[in-house]
Amino acid sequence: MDLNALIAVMIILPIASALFLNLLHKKDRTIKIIAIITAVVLPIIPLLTPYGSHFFGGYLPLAQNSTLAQGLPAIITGTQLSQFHLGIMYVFSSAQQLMIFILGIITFFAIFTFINETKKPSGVYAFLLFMGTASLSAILLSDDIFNLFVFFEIAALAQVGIVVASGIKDNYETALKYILIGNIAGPLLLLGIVMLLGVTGNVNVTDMIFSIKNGFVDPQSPVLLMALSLITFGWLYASGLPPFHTIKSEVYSKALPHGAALIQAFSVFTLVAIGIIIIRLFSYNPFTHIAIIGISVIAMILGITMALMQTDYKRILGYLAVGELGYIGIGLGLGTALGITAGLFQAINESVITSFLFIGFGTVLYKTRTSDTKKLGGMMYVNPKVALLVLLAGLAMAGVPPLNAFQSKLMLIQASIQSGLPEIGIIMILLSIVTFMTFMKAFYTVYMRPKPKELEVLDNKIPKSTIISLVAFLIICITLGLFPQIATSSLQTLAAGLV
Amino acid sequence: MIEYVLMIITVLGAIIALMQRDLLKAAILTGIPGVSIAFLFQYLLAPDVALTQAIVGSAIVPVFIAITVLKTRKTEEEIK
Amino acid sequence: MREVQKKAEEDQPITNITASAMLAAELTLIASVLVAVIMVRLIHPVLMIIMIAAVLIIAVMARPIMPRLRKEQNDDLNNMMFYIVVALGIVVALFYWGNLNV
Amino acid sequence: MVVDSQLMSFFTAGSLIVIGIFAALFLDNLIKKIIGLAFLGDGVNLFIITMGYKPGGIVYIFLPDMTISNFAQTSAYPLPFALVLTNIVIGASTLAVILGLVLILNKRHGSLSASKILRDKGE
Repeated sequence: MDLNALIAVMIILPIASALFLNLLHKKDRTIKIIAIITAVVLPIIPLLTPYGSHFFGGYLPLAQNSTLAQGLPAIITGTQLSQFHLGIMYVFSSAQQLMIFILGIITFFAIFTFINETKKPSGVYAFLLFMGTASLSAILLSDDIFNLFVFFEIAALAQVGIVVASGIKDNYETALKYILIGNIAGPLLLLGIVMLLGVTGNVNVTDMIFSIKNGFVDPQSPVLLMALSLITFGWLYASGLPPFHTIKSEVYSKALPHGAALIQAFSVFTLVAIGIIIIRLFSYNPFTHIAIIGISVIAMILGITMALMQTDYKRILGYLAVGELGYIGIGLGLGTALGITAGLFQAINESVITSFLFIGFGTVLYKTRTSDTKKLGGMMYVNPKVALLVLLAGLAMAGVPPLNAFQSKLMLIQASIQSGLPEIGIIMILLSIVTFMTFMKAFYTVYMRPKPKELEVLDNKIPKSTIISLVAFLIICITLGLFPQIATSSLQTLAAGLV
Repeated sequence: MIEYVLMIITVLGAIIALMQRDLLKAAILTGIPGVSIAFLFQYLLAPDVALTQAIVGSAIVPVFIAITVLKTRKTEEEIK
Repeated sequence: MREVQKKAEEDQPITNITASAMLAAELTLIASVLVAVIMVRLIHPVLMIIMIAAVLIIAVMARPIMPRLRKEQNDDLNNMMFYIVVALGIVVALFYWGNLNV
Repeated sequence: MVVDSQLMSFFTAGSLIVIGIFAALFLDNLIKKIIGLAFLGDGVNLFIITMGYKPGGIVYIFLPDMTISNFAQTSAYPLPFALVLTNIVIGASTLAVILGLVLILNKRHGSLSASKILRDKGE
């Protein structure tokens, strides 16, 4: 049996399960069972799948596809045209394996906490979560840039759905804002993609690189530059870097905790996927790296300083998540093998830690039904175990050894010094300290200061599954912190291929 | 020759639709650029896309917007 | 009426935490921008010195920056759209300029 | 005609995109904003189609009486057209979601003005 077909299963399984769950209305038990089974299987598939590529419809390039090439004139089969990919191609290697595994883990715990925290789990919400995961897996795997765009639009709609379903005050307004802004940025991203198509005549990234490298296309042509700038703009929208940081952090804060955990994982992995494509296509242009670094530095500074000014703890986390995205961008922008490895490693760490924080602080929302830090306090006495776990998550985010972000941030600083830009290392250290301060401010106001009289703590017990999820995230953090080579060894191949 | 007329109709139709004060008129006028773009697609050697665009651009989009306008108009009158 | 409401919102008691947070944010902003400007040395050292001086002067003149920055980055849709279109212009212009000059 | 019709078509697409962005940015009414965004999508579609167009070419349908090399040299490029079909569907479905959200919000606020509904709520 051809195990490469499992690459397609990674996308088909969550979509099929999502569509099926959507049909089941009010059958709570069935929904629970199916959702849990799918969520358990999701992280396992990438571990079983062998590395390789999958051609949809079996359309191999003509050079390897003798039945299709039969009878075609030499103008097609004899030239480079026969090397081009005909259908949609998915590439699966060790880096994709790790990232989809982590995405699957986060999806699993999001579904797990969602099912146990809500009394009547709705199939539609699970549909949205699975749909998002499926499209993100496709974005990570796809070598076809238009396929990426389609799944990207699906992911955006799924995010809007998650926000609409949350039931938090003013969530409809946020959803409408996000979708309106997405309707400006999405078509412009598509415009960039089709400009690439117009210049190279292809939508497959490998083929486009082939065309650019082999002189079929003038690398300095203005249309190519326009495509680069429009795709960069779409990348900013997709990952929530400035000027999209306000809307993205608002989206995080208006989703339920498990939804927010998943949405931020979506942003992180879209940033990685599209960022890698930009670097693969345009690394011949030195300005690409400068622009990525510049945008990332702005994202870090704006995200973290704005986080300090907020009073809603979900908004604080949202802005901190945006600030952390800047670290990943810097890793990609440095352009050295070490830098890109560090950036990808930081992406994995950040998606885990931020999910950890969102779900951890989500217990406060579960207990008190408020997220305003002005009204909160004294949660330490209500729930000391969760408080300890959240504190550890904050330490991890700030980069305290032996937790995982320490390793990736150390690598990032080493990479920046190696590339002759020690200033970036200094900024990163400075902003890490401020991140920790911001986190401690939120932690103090929510957990440590005396409880305000008006605050009512509901009597419902925090489900065991939430605690289990938090502990599992902590275990991942410690494992990656103590043995970073587990992650870096699988990321190195991809990073080395990008230089 | 016909294509230049269509292009002018498209741009002018878009501007006129946005300049309407009455939202219902604006919604229905949205169909004009939609249809002329469909004809342009036909001219630009894309007959299958032209069919889709003719349905979506001339029927679905204006009707959706018009329904929204009608429904929102009702609530606005109620509040007044 | 609305102005009065706005004033009432602004006049909320500023606690120690918000004040110190604002101060810290301001210091962070200035410090990190200063360090980031040092990277201009790769283009030209004299330009770096001029830019550092400019940033320092702006920081002193426009103090306090943070409340203004906070007010600019609100959740108003029109505001967001404006910044997004400005950013689009900046990105496109920068890539053209950057490719000609770097 | 002296003017190239393909070039003019690009200009039409560009002006539709500019009109769309202008409407989304400066018009306050939500319905007008949405109409503008629909034009933006239409402009991008027209741009893609124009890119695949070949002056003096034939439609990309392979009829039995054609030879492959002749077809390959004269037909329009079909890949962009396939992309546009997908994009039209995406645009229509997104439009439906937006209009649904507008209906809900209008019921709540009794207004269609973006500066009233979608303003900054403060803390």
